[in-house]
Amino acid sequence: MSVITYRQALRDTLRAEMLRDENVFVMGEEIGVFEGSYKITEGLLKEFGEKRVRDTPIAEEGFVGAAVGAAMLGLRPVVELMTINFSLIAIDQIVNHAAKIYGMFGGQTSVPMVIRTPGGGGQQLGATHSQNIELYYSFVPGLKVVAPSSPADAAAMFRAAVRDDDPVLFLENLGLYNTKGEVPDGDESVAEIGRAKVTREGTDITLIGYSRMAMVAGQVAEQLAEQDISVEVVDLRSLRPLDRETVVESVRKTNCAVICEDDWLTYGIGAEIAASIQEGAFDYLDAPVRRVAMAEVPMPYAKPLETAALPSVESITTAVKETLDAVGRRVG
Amino acid sequence: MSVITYRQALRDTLRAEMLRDENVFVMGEEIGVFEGSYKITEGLLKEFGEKRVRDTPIAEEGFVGAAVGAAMLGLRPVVELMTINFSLIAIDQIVNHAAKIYGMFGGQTSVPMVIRTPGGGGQQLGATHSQNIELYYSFVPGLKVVAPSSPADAAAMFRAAVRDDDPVLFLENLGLYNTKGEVPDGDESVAEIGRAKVTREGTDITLIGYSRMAMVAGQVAEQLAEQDISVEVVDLRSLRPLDRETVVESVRKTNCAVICEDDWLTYGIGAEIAASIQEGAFDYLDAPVRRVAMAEVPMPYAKPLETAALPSVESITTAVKETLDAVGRRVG
Amino acid sequence: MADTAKPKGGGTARNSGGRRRNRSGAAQKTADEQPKVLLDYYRQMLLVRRFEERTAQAYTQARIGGYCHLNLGEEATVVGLMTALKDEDYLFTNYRDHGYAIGKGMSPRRVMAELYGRSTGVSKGWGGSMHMYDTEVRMLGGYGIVGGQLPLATGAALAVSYRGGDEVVMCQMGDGTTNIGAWHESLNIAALWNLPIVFVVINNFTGMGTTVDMASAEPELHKRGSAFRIEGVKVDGRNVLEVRDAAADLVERARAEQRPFLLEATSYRMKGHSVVDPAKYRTEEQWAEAKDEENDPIAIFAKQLTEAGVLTDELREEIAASVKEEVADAADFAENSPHPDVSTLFDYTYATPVANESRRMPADPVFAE
Amino acid sequence: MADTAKPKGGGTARNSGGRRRNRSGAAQKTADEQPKVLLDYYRQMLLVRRFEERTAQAYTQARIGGYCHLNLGEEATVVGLMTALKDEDYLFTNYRDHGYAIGKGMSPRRVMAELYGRSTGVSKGWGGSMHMYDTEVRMLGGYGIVGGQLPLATGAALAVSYRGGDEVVMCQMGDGTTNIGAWHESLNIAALWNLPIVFVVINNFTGMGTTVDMASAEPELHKRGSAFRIEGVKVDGRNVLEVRDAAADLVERARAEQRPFLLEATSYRMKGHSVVDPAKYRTEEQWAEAKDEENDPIAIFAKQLTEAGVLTDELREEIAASVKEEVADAADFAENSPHPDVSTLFDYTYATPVANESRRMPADPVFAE
Ligand SMILES: Cc1ncc(C[n+]2csc(CCOP(=O)(O)OP(=O)(O)O)c2C)c(N)n1
Ligand SMILES: Cc1ncc(C[n+]2csc(CCOP(=O)(O)OP(=O)(O)O)c2C)c(N)n1
Ligand SMILES: [Mg+2]
Ligand SMILES: [Mg+2]
Repeated sequence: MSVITYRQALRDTLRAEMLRDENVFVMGEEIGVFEGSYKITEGLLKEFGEKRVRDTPIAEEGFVGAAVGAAMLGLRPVVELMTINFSLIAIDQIVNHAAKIYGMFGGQTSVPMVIRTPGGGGQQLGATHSQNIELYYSFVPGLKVVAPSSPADAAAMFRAAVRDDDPVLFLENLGLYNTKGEVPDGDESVAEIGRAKVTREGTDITLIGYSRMAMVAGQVAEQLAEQDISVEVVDLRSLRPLDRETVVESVRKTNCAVICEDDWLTYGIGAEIAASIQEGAFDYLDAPVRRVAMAEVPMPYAKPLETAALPSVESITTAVKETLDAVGRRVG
Repeated sequence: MSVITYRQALRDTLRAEMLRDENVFVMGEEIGVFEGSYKITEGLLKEFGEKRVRDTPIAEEGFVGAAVGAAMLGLRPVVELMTINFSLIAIDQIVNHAAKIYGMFGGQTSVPMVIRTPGGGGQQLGATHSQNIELYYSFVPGLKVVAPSSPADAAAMFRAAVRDDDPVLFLENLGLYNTKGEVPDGDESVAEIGRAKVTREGTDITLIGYSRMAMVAGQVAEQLAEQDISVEVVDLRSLRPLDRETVVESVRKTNCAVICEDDWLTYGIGAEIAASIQEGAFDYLDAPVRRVAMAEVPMPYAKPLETAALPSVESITTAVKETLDAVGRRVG
Repeated sequence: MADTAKPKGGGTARNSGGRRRNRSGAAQKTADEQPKVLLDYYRQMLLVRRFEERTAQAYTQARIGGYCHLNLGEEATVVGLMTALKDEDYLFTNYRDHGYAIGKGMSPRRVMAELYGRSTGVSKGWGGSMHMYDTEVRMLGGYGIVGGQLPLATGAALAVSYRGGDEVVMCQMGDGTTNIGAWHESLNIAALWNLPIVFVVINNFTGMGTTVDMASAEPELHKRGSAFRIEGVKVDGRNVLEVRDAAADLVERARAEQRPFLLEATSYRMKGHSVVDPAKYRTEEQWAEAKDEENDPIAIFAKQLTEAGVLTDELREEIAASVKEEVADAADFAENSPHPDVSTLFDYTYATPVANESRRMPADPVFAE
Repeated sequence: MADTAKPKGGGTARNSGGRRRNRSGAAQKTADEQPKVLLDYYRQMLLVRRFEERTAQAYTQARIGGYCHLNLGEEATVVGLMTALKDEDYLFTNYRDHGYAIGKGMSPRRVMAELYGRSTGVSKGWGGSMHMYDTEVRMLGGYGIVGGQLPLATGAALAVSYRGGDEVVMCQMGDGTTNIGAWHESLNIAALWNLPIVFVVINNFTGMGTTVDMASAEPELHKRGSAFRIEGVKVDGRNVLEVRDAAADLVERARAEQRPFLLEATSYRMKGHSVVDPAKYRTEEQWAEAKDEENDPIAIFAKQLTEAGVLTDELREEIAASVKEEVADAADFAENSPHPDVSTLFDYTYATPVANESRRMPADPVFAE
């Protein structure tokens, strides 16, 4: 076991996949000479050269589309989009092309590519640079969307994404890069896409998150344990396909649930989770499923406003406690 | 009262708004010389000239962004996007610019513009031309999204959209253009954005839709009435802001609900409706809220596949009856 | 068919017909070519013409649905371009793709079956008119999103270059497409990375109803490569040999020099933008132009071949009959092919199966019992 | 400040300093200008320099958050461009916008307050470094999405043209921005519709670490207007008077001729891409270039002015002191300004209030009691 950062886990795995398969190459803005805005590709240009570590012009539509085309011929591009906000420039190539080519042409050609991109607010980057729009991709049949929250998952799910023959949006988060976690030495495991994970068992309530919010959910559970509240944490891990069974199974046990997400509430990822829970665990639910999500505003720059707009350990804790109150199961 | 088509209602209202306010002008692909792909702008070039009816190059990002810029200076552009599928080329200008400019700059400049665009499947247009992605805009604070289902609403909501100082995505539907309905003669009413409407009262179950599916919901209700099933139909009309109260009030009365939508189910518009209902009417619900939505595939071209993939009067009827069964209230 | 159509080497003219009056040098040129090759071009052009006419008819009879854009009037361009490619070269086009599909080597039967939405279609009925695709013949798709094919084709050329391959990618588009961002990003990337690709603009002078002048600030479209130091060539798309020669030259240069080129071919769209468009917006002058025999590539080529003595009345009828039969056969094949079965609805969402894929039909609950 | 800075009429040189050795003609030129104007330029440039240095410092002290891109090294370009605009002209820029904000007439106090995220900031603390905006001075925003400002600025020019107004729009961007689709679509539309706009590319030879050669297939960026028949001019961005003259010329031509122009100004980015970027990727040669006094616009201009006898040691100190005070005052103002109140969180989502707007805080249930 080594304890390494999420960043390190990603970089190491990316490098290993490039060594394993010469069809794997990386492209994106500032990933070569600059070594990546968030340094995931540090050292790779030096090691692999320009052919396999390709700095692109600022032309998200062009280079994402080029990756799709290259994948159609059997290469396995790993594209970095500097942040998910900029994916909007490329979304036509992702939604109307990468996601469609396999089906629209009757299954003739698959599109084995990975789009790595971080979401995340809370860095005072303002309205256009703080969005969590994984919803846009999670909504689309033909795409797969994964959102690991720990270094070990980042590694195992990245392996899965690169080896999968479909286009995978691999969601990272600015707030996760420096977080640490245990990764088994010499681990070569390949995660199964489409599976959620109970990352902490509990009996009083189910708390659901993904990406950074799965980590925060763990922190909330940790704190509440001290107050004798037993929180079961479900990390969705895969947003498409979505593992409803694991979520619902947990809620059937705990009889109540809170979802935490850092996108906007209305139509956000949590809406589907809540809708699914009420369908799958209707007779088990003792209280409405609550959602804790970002306030519905363009994200302000000023720190106090940004902080207020974002979900936090405190606001999630409040929602958990209020839900437990509602079911008459409040401890302490 | 006149009975006119949805198309006619739109065209007449657009024309009237152009006559009323010379800051209102239309731009888009093929809206002038070609008179609009779906003929909403028929005759307008001849009447108003090139200045106010502006044919654009095929450059959705460029001309939608130009409309945003023109709106910043106080013009009131009405942009036509030929179908909502092509909005993906322009989405950065809509989501990162139109929706952000008011908030991001502290409320200095509003962006009074309307983006008119039809969604709709069922025309055998294939995977890239049959999508219902209003979700992408409904998710975004700073935008308003309306989706009228009748000619009268189309007119009254279009007036509201043009006169509103914020960017409004005005969702039309290929399947609605030729549908007819009553519009009061000389009507000048301006709808209130953010309000749903109970378009048919009923007591057994609440059936919720918007745009074309609100019309289809009405047809289902009509048919079920013959079987003595009393369906209350709620037309959402506005997707952002979303009028949860009207929906929940109805469900509190009927105690069960079905949502019909022609986008994909997972993360679709209906997810939020279901999530909201279970939050707002938890104690009133006798069965899970069911959703009838498109099968989660890239839309196939072949007619039998397309038909199978889309919700229909039949599939909605099935869901309604199964829900009534579940609550033990099945009539007949 | 595809093979003899390839412009491999010149060959000397074997026809004995005397050289006639020769305004443009075309007859001279024609006389230098192998009659077999020339007649094959002629046949291919006629095949596209009749195929598209049949398509229009089938559309009117509701055998074909969706949008449907024809190559009528663009036959010389289509055939000229396709003959400039080698079998191993790749092709990406826009939605106006039936002729290209056939020209690149798909069987008219399976193209027509695709139009009919049958499971025997090249895209198994999933694509329809706008989305002809066949890995076998390396036509990697017609695309319905304007400009969408450009980044893809650029990426295909990147893959060729990455592997040190010898193939060239051809990327077809319309004049209106040169105004969209994807054009700029793709040509820039192709030039920067020295990719073996030929971008081909079919300039039929109009988007749908919007003319080139209304849409392109530089209406000489082949000059727009200047922003990327990409050499551009313009050719008269009514003349199949000129198109072939210009295209073959650029394709071979792209192969040899490993860099992108730009070709503009002017053509006349004989009908509306799509089958359902009556093109009321066209001025009388524009209609006259589009209908003028002088702008009809088949009439032009037939005249050339006749003048050169390659095409006799007898041959003409023979070819007409054989084309007619081929088209009728294609339509029969399509008509008698099965519709895709609804049980296949979930077969092509993903290539790699994973857990929890949705296979829910509209009326199904989210949680099956 | 803004007023005297406008290049209204030439005025004769009043300084008595003799004309010295004059490599580039700059000293000659300098001698022909009004010392008051020249000194004002100098002061403005110095103000940008010191303001940005203070910004960097405040960032390090965590008074400023988010991304923060400085105009260090680009002072002559900034001031030259801003002096070419009239008060009524509009400006759109990218995120590297502090200098432009000040140059267009915003008070340094309110720009610094914006950086600090205070409610006294030009954007009330909602925008931050990348989003300076002030309707009053017609700077319609710094934008963080590369290329995002181009369609907007084009649309602003459309509004001017629609109304028959006399204003010109200036749209600033970086070299890397010429590779994105929005560039192409915007310039094409501006040219087609004859809009009064000057697109200005600040060529600092690099995007973040990616050089122009790596990103632009036509690295002579002013030539890229050719794809739209837009005239392009290149100017040395180190020289404030050259920038001003070139910009003023194009701005006035855009106004008179009602059509777009393109200006490229070369500059040296003295530091990393943003405050946090150590620019390790820069070669020694690149660093030497960026740090070279010969490339420092302020050093260059100071030398010119000194040689022309306009700038004396005394004046230099005087100006330095006044600039220092102004910057300190701005920082004090920012420091002592209030943070926006959390109660204002929902004030700027919509301009027209409508029913059912969400005002839910993260912990609130969807249905308030
Ligand atoms: C991104 C996008 N915008 C708009 C359309 C609608 N549309 C389909 S074809 C067309 C005109 C294209 O003109 P051109 O490129 O000249 O090709 P042509 O049809 O003349 O062959 C338009 C606007 C589309 N399919 N995709
Ligand atoms: C659409 C988009 N892609 C990527 C980025 C990230 N990004 C910010 S600045 C920058 C480099 C821009 O270079 P240039 O246009 O030359 O401007 P400079 O910073 O040199 O002034 C990049 C890639 C972005 N903000 N927006
Ligand atoms: Mg065309
Ligand atoms: Mg730069």
